[in-house]
Amino acid sequence: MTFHEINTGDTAWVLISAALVLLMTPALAFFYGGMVRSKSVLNMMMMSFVTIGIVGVLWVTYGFSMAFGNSIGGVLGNPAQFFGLANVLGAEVGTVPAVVFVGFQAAFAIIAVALISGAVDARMKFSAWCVFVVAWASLVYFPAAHWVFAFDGAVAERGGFIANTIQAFDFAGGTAIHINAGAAALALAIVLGPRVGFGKVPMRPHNLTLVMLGAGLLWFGWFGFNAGSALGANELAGLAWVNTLAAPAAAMLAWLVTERVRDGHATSLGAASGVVAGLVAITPAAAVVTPLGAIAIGVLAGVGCSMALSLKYRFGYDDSLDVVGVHLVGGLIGTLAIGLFADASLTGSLDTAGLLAGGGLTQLGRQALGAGVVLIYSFLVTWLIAQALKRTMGLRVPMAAEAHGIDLGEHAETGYDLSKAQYSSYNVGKTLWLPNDTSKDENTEVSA
Amino acid sequence: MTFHEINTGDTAWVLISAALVLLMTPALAFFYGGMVRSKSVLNMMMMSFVTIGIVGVLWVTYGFSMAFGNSIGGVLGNPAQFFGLANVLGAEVGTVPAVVFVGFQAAFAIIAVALISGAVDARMKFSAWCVFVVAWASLVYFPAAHWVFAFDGAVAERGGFIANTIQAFDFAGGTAIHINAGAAALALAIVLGPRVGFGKVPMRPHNLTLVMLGAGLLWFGWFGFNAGSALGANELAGLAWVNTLAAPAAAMLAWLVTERVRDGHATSLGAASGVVAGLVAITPAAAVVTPLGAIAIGVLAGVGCSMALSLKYRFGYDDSLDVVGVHLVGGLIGTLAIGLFADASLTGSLDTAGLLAGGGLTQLGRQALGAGVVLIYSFLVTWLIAQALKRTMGLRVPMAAEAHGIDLGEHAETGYDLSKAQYSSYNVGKTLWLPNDTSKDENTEVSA
Amino acid sequence: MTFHEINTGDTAWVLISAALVLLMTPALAFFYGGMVRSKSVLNMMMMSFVTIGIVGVLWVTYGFSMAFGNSIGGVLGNPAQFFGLANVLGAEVGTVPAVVFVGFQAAFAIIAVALISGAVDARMKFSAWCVFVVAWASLVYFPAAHWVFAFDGAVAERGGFIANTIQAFDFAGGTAIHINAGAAALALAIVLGPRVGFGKVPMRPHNLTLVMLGAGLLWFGWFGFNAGSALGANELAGLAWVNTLAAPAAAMLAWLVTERVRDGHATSLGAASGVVAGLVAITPAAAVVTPLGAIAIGVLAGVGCSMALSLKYRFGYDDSLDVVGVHLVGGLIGTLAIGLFADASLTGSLDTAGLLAGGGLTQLGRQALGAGVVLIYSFLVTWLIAQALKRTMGLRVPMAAEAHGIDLGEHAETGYDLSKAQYSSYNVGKTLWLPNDTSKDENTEVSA
Amino acid sequence: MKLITAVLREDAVDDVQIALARQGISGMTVTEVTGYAHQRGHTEVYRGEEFTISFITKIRLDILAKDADADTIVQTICTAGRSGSIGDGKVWIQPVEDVVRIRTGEHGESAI
Amino acid sequence: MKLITAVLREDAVDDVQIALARQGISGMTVTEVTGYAHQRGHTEVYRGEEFTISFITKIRLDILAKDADADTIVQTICTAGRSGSIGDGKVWIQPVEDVVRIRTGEHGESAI
Amino acid sequence: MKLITAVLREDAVDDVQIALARQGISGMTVTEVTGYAHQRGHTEVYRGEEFTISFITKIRLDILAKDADADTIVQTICTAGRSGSIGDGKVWIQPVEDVVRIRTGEHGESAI
Ligand SMILES: Nc1ncnc2c1ncn2[C@@H]1O[C@H](COP(=O)(O)OP(=O)(O)O)[C@@H](O)[C@H]1O
Ligand SMILES: Nc1ncnc2c1ncn2[C@@H]1O[C@H](COP(=O)(O)OP(=O)(O)O)[C@@H](O)[C@H]1O
Ligand SMILES: Nc1ncnc2c1ncn2[C@@H]1O[C@H](COP(=O)(O)OP(=O)(O)O)[C@@H](O)[C@H]1O
Repeated sequence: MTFHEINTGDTAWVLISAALVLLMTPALAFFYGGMVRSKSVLNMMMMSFVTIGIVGVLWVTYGFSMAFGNSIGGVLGNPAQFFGLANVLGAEVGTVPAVVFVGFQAAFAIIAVALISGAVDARMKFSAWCVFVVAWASLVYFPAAHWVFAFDGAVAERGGFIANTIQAFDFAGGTAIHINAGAAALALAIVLGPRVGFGKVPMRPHNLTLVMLGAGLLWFGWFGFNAGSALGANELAGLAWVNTLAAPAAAMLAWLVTERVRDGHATSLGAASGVVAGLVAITPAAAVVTPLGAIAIGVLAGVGCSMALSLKYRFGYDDSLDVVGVHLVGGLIGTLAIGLFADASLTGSLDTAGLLAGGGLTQLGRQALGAGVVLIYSFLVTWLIAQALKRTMGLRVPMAAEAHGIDLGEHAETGYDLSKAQYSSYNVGKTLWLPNDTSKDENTEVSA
Repeated sequence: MTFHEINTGDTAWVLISAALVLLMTPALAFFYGGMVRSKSVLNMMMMSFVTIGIVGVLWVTYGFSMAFGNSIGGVLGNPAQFFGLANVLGAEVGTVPAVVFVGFQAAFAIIAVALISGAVDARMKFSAWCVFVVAWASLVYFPAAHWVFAFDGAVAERGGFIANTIQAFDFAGGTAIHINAGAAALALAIVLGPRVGFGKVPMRPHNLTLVMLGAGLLWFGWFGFNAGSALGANELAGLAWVNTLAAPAAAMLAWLVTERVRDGHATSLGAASGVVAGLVAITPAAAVVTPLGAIAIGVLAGVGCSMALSLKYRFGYDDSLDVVGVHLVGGLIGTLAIGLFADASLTGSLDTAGLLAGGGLTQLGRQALGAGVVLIYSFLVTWLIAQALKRTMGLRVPMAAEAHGIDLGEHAETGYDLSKAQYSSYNVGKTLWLPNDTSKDENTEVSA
Repeated sequence: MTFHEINTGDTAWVLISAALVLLMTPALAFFYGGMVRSKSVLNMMMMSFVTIGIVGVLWVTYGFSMAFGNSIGGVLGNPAQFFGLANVLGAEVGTVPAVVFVGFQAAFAIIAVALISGAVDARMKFSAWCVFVVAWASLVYFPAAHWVFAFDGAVAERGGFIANTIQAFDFAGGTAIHINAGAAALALAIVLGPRVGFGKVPMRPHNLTLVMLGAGLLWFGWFGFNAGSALGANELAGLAWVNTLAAPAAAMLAWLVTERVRDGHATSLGAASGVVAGLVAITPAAAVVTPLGAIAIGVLAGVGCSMALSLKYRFGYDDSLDVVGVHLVGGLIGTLAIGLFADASLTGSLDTAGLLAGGGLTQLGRQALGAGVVLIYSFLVTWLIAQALKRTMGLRVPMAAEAHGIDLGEHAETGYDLSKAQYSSYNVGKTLWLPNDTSKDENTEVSA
Repeated sequence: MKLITAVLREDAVDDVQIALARQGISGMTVTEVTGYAHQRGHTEVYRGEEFTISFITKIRLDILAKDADADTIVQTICTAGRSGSIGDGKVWIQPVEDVVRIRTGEHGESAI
Repeated sequence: MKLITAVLREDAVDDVQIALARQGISGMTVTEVTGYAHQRGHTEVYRGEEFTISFITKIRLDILAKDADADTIVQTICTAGRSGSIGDGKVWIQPVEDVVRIRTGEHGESAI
Repeated sequence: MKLITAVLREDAVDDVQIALARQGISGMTVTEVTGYAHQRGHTEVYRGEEFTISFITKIRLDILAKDADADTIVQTICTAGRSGSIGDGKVWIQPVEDVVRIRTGEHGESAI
């Protein structure tokens, strides 16, 4: 690591940004949870929560080291270098303590994995999801984060090949996180197969207030995601902040207009989805476009993603909550849009500027290459992981459990009990309700 | 702009404060959304969300420039100066980059407009609301923000007349935001007319947990609103922070005591409302009163606002969620209370101190003048905008849509589907349920 | 107070941390509120909210002074010294303005009291709770905070005896807050007696999405709680941040594994509970253990707390939401674990290191002594306060109100009204439904 | 004795209840139901997919009545519950063999 | 065969169900309803406005019974569901022409 | 006229409704209920405590029918609603004395 003076203002900003990014995973749980039917809300939220648990522990043990340890050929960080966060205390990344950077990046790793859960609503065994999280984080995310986020000399001497060799811009993770998770969601949804009744019975969101809550908290957290990626409290962070407001604002409006024209109504699910699409698209670009460029990217994302949603019905894969339509497509739009709109005064040279901002095709090519590598790698490796799990432990819950509700089947819980009259005939613990009459256990199946 | 050294600590604080203030608008969506009936919760939340979209885009294009561009006669900022945020990068406001200040103030503009939506529950056309937002932000908020927030020399050389000529104190926006939005809400509610059944059928809050969530997040965000307005991480911010705790705490208690005495019960809606009333009232005063002064202001707001609510029944206007009672009255209490409690050691001179804090009537007069100008301007211009919309595109949804629920009518959605049994007879897409029997489309109206 | 230079970065971090900690009390309201039956959700949330109101006001008047005023024999701060926050402006604590520290610690005082409410679900008079809050904050929390948090020379010259004489580590409040509140919850639950039907009728959580929301926001806020306790934006804060991720992550996994083994299912309530248990346990230790140590503490907390829950059924006290099982047990685990895992490089000397980290038994002894003193004091004084209230104003609502629902009985409200058909036969205000027929008021009890 | 069951529009309940109360009929049991017949349902749109929801929220009233009151009650419900457009619902009458008031154990018409 | 319908206090359901189960009657269908009659409703207050809510949550049981069992069932419900204060509710008996068990297609008393 | 009441599995409703619609029977009123009989309930676990929940979500259909249609309707429901495992539910038939269509005031079979 290079050694700078620690700056408390920069450190304060990265510390709070890390907390903001961590909040995004519970926020995702609400965003996703509200969109499913009430009988699978808990399972959907649990997939996000348990991802915080699993990836949180992995990151501290070997994940950070795999992503930011000294590069083995630009492909993988040395997992031993920072194992258990050894050698982290006392070091710096830029002007902030290295341990603060560890926390900030931990939150990125967590949300990247959690995003995938939107594709597997209501049918994936919880144990299979847990194993998938371990495998995917280790085999897909940690490497991809290394390629994109590990700049030579920032944490370790040598970093990953997309950042340093291809030199694609990915300010806060459009490629490493959104394209990556989106491609994985597609592969997993295909291997898993659709929900019983997909495309036939209605599966409408059970609680849109929860969706709006998720969207609101995601936006809030995303300021840490994007503006925090400046790794300091400076003008760059400020620009990223304003772009993180402007792009989703424009994307929301674009999505709503698309809906109004196409379906006749502007919906609240559309507003929430538009916000997320705009956030995804501005993520890679937040520091290299002007606010007007951010608005342009937002409009592209709002229109593009809202049109992409119908793909799943056309191709018949059940990407239940549109991880592909929003994160893969949105991530691609943002990553490629850099090649169009990147501003030379922000990127530092005309060579790296976008096509429509006076630059040439060079940067657009770099962007496409970076995105393509991650997309293909992620899709393939995820497909292999999913197949391996399917053939060993199995991926899906029994059909009856799916019909009755995965919350009950996998977690033995129900999301809501709003009945005013709590009549029951329950057993609490092992105490039966008819103690004097043990021959009549009303919970036993009796022949007719 | 004047040029200072950028301070990273101050910048970090304003960056996170900006995110906190932005969170307040989704928080408002929950606060308001929980208070309406379940059939209009989405529309209520959508009015807040779309305001983020619209004002977010306007601010980045011409809004910031209208508010903080060089003043045309103390009345309006030059809209060309910072159009599209030109000339912002590279400049500073105080010790923070100007672009950070742009983001911080963007969040203020957004919430100011969103506050008004509480007056129009369940009956305003969504398209009319969108047009209203554009008009009101441009004709009322941007000018008023200029008058109150644009100090000479802070962003541009010349600022607005309330800050610089009248010299009323408005630390974080009691006048520019709360009185302004409250007066507008009154005008809009009058032109719009009451909900069908107003004052006759019961319209009780459908989800008080959502209201409490909104109140909790609003309070959280308000620390950015008030303490962030110090534009630095310093003792002034600390004082504003503590006052932003003390005043709403006292207001909550005062409101609950009022309720207990008057109605016999202390309610959770009362607690939430008291918090917001206290927050509103301390907003203009947060940096010029001591914590004990803040408690006094809180008590005044808690008692005053809770008593003011019944006005709407007396006068018959349907300010559905009491924007007038809470924001206009609370804003007036806070703005005028400065004239009573402002502490000379904090304002800098005895001349500007409050009546009860050793000062004279001077400051009280300035406060009243500033508040009065904004109140009258806002009421009149809002009334004109509302009349113009009413006569052109129309303001209200059809009566049948209002009865059946505006969520369905305007957004084609329902907030909750908690039914355990998802029986349906739905059509998904265009596929009918009876493919073999196309003569019987069970969704067609059949003659008896 | 000692006088240092103010550092804006440190100040920014403590300012935002204070807001994060304040958010934890609403978050607690949701966490607790979702766990109770729908007929007591508002009362449960109100207990947290009103605690913000009451303790907020007390803190600003005499609470801060009792906790951080110059020590009277190591036992109590001088309540006059900072009464009404006199002498606070212009002073510093470390590198931050003293008034910022006041705000930060205010949020601690609030949540400590609010935690207790989990023990008294659905049966405690709201007025009795309010009086209890005043008494408990004044007689138990302010002294205990003095003992543990007031270091000699930090705010006043002389501080409390646990910090300075016993020299137990309690970084962010495992002893002062969690053991303290847990012991108080036990005493209060015993004096109050169990809910009607406790252990017999089912009392399942009515809204697990609310529980998850609470857990998510608690975790978010806890970064301020722990990392903010470094009182600066530095490496120590970074370490505490990472530990505040690692420990609850591990605790969640440990809790889920315990459940899966014992009950056959990993539940979402278990995930949420595990997170909180891990957060509680790492609180005292966040700055003195390595991330691997944090994982160990998390595992201990996850297993230990999930096993401790059944105690209440064995001993028959109705600690409704397991304040004892999670906060008392979790706080003890964390406080004692310091004596096992504290790292000499972090504590500064081998003498203060933990048993398993090369140190001796010394620190373990100090930890046990500090914890024991607070536990016993809190239990006894709480028991006396509760008895006093029981014998004077009474602690419990009437049995009928408890059966019908405490929300209605104490607050005249219901949490949810999700009925699509809002049929009513209500009276609004005093207007009856049958104006032409006043002899038939359908709300009057009529003889059969 | 008779059991009169009515399925009404959600917004007609208050009027029907008031009308019945004016006639001294103040006992009833109310259920939220959904109905399906000639009245068209509504359409919702989520992420571009349309859902046509055919079941419509209705309110069901069950009223135990003395034989002598039954016709008046039906008449009152029809008058107060009528909007004139499709979806107003049905009222039907069924025989009841006995009614008991749980509180007192009274049987027959005096239990109503 | 008979259909026995009972409208009960919400907190009486468990007792009634247990009492019936003791007599070997273990089939029933339960509906959450609200009722309105002599029992007074409650009052809620929101921002100073009072709402008097007259409808009271009740539980409705529908029990298909053999002719021979009907009286015992009514008796059992009355005994187990009685609190003695206003609002205990009603039980009523109606004739049923036929019952079919869907699973097997059995008709009549054997289908119960 | 008859009232046909069916208590069905939640997931059988769509099939039953389609089957009835095919026969031209398109009026019904639907209620969410819970049932309790031979079918076993399920178990939930909260913080280590098990709750056995015996009541099972069912859907109740009430269909007014002309005398001539009653048997066919019962038959159709039984066929479309049968899964063959415990818990499929019951159908029963009761007499109805009169039906009125609120909108028009029509009486008798023409009101159905
Ligand atoms: N045959 C039937 N059996 C039971 N309920 C019915 C029947 N027909 C209609 N209903 C109920 O009456 C309601 C209104 O019926 P509909 O035919 O839509 O209007 P109208 O009664 O005005 O002709 C339906 O939603 C349904 O609840
Ligand atoms: N005439 C009626 N028809 C149908 N249900 C009734 C009738 N009268 C009472 N009920 C039901 O019985 C419940 C209790 O009745 P109420 O008169 O309050 O008490 P009680 O039966 O003890 O006299 C009511 O809430 C209602 O659900
Ligand atoms: N005697 C009864 N009276 C009313 N409803 C009944 C009766 N017996 C069963 N039911 C209803 O039928 C449903 C299915 O009954 P069950 O005995 O579990 O299965 P099956 O009908 O297949 O034997 C129950 O959940 C209940 O709603």
